[in-house]
Amino acid sequence: MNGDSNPSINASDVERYSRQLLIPQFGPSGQQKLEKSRVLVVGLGGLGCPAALYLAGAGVGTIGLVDRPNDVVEKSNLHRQLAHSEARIGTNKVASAAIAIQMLNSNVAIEKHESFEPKNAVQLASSYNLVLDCTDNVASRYLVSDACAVTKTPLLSGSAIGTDGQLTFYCKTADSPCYRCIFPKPPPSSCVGSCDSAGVLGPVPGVIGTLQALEAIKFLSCMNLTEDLDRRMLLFDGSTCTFRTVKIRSRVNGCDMCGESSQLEIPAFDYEGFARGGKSIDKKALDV
Amino acid sequence: MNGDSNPSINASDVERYSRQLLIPQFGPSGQQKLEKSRVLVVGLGGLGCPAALYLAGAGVGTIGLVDRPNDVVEKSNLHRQLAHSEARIGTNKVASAAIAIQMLNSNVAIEKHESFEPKNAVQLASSYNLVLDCTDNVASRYLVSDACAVTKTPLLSGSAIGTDGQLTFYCKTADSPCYRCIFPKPPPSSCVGSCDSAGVLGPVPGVIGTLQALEAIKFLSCMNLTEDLDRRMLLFDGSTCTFRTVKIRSRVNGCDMCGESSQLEIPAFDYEGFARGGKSIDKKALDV
Amino acid sequence: MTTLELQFGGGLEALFSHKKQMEVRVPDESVRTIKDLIEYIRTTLIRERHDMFISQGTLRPGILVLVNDVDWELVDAREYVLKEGDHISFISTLHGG
Amino acid sequence: MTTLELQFGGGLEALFSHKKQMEVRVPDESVRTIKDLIEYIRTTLIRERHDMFISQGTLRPGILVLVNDVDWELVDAREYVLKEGDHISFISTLHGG
Ligand SMILES: [Zn+2]
Ligand SMILES: [Zn+2]
Repeated sequence: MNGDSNPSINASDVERYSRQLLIPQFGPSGQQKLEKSRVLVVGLGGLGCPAALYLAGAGVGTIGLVDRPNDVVEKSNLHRQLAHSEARIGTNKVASAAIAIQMLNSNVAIEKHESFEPKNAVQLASSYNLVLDCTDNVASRYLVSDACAVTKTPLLSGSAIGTDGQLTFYCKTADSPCYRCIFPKPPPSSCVGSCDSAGVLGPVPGVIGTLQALEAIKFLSCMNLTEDLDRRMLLFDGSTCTFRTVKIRSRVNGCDMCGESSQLEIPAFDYEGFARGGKSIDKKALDV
Repeated sequence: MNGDSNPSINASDVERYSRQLLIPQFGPSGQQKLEKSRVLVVGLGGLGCPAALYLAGAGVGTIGLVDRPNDVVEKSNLHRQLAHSEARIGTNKVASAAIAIQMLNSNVAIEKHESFEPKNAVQLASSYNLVLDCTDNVASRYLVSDACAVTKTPLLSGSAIGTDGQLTFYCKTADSPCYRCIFPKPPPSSCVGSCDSAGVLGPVPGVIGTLQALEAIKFLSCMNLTEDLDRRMLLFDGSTCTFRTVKIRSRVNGCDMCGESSQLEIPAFDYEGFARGGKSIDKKALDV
Repeated sequence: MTTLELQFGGGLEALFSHKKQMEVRVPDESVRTIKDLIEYIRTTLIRERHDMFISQGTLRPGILVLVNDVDWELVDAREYVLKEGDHISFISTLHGG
Repeated sequence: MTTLELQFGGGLEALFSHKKQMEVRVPDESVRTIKDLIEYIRTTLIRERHDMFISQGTLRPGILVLVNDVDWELVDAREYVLKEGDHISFISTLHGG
């Protein structure tokens, strides 16, 4: 493909990946970089299903999968969580997604993790080149971002509800914000909707999850395109099928997590309590 | 769900569709309309795979599937055609997609068609409420549009190549253009790229196919949202993750297909020759 | 008077009869900065569920404010001085997936 | 001189060193309409593969032309009179899937 036949991509892989090898900015070197990459997908729901499948299709070398320890496939997931199936209702979501990935591309090494918690988040994030936040709740979003901020692991964060979606990079470079830079305090719990409580049209997380995979592929293969979602956030309004990209702030020096005088210790932090709005970091209290 | 419990949606379905039933503009009446709908997906490739799966997940009553008669799953499809699998390499694409749909939602009635050709296109299009153009070549795109124009069947037309995608409605209302209104003549064949010849990143058709499903669900469930892609075209640039929506013309009176004095007869028209640029409609010749 | 285009997203539009955008004309002596605009929206445009917009006298956490599609933190935040024709967006962050 | 923003998409950018947008200043006496602009692009900006842009003396089939994001057929098509600051887009239609 593309003129320079590359000895390290075998013939079977050349056939499998031929349609992306034809893209000039991708090519064999992009493929090799993808194959050496390790991506962690946190959450195998409406975002994580398409994200993980497209990453697998493209030939990302190692895909880590993690969800809540006891999160199993439910019937109400199937309208948007395409990696699962009726036959796998009741199966652990990580196990179900792993089966779907294997069926699509058996080249991919899958690492299944039991949980993503304050006590193991840092270690998990540190062993991947990129993390995809495909979670569905406030506590997890702070935890994923904190782990990526402290380990300097780039984080592609997607979210969706109803007919709306959002997507941005966090922690991509030393100047990139983390989630806490943008949202230092959690919203009051009365203002937080989830897909379970507020509903969602299936293709809405589908679009965002698929874009997460696209941005991941471009990033990992070093396509060196002019712009990406670092310090830019894509806003999707599915009700009118319109998108806009807005400019967001750089890393904030006073950030509780990635700021210069951060004292936040992830294993000791009460994420659930923080997300419920009960607790917020009180700098003065820490200083006493 | 949503206050008014509806006797015609059974309990199992309420659970399955609960997350979309929660959307106020969708609700039980939207679900019932979806379940009575018939959608034809033409092409089970990079666009058709996610489109068909999300339509199935949402509970569209009947999904028609059609591709080229001898189009079978190939290894080079798998990076973007997620309804297929390694085990189904060599299987007919319609059969493979039907299996994936059944695994996700066995409520869906699937109609498998052998081919979509000039001789059966009109009859096929006329028996569906909506057609999705998920094809991958110029001849098919004219044929799908012509069949929809003559039968006044709304057509959601998606396309993708490289890192670019496009999406619009054709033939939605009496004022909507058909494909020929916008593109009366085919491009010279030297200017036509296909995913097979020019390459494509998998999530690019993924995004467009998923948006086709979203627009289809909104249309079929009569969500009555303010704007849609009738006489508007969405342009997606995956290299920068940017989207824009542009305004396109209404139906053209002089259109060779949907115009007042159209004499085009679909079964007799040489689509392949037309697409190769060999032949274009010569009104004078017809008049003689 | 200053004419502004207000935009609401991520669910906040529920506070404004599901209008995602509206043009408003605000008195320029009393509504000079975004801080003033937030107070104006609270008192003039919102009829119920004020807690979805304001908490402890200021914008509630979890809302991204944009001035002509740029994060307000890049342009003086609540002290930004409104200009004729500005697009001011209030976008609630989403947590679902 | 008239300053225009030209935009190319759907693969046409390959004709312009893969630039998807460029600002050009064109002489307003000789480049008055889009028809003139097409000729100007052909002679001044394109170095090779002119057939991807022009066929039989006119824009080749399969290119959508937009004036400030509106189909040129809605604004006089090739007779549209260019105005300072106009965004003129040439988008090749895609057929893949
Ligand atoms: Zn930070
Ligand atoms: Zn027509």
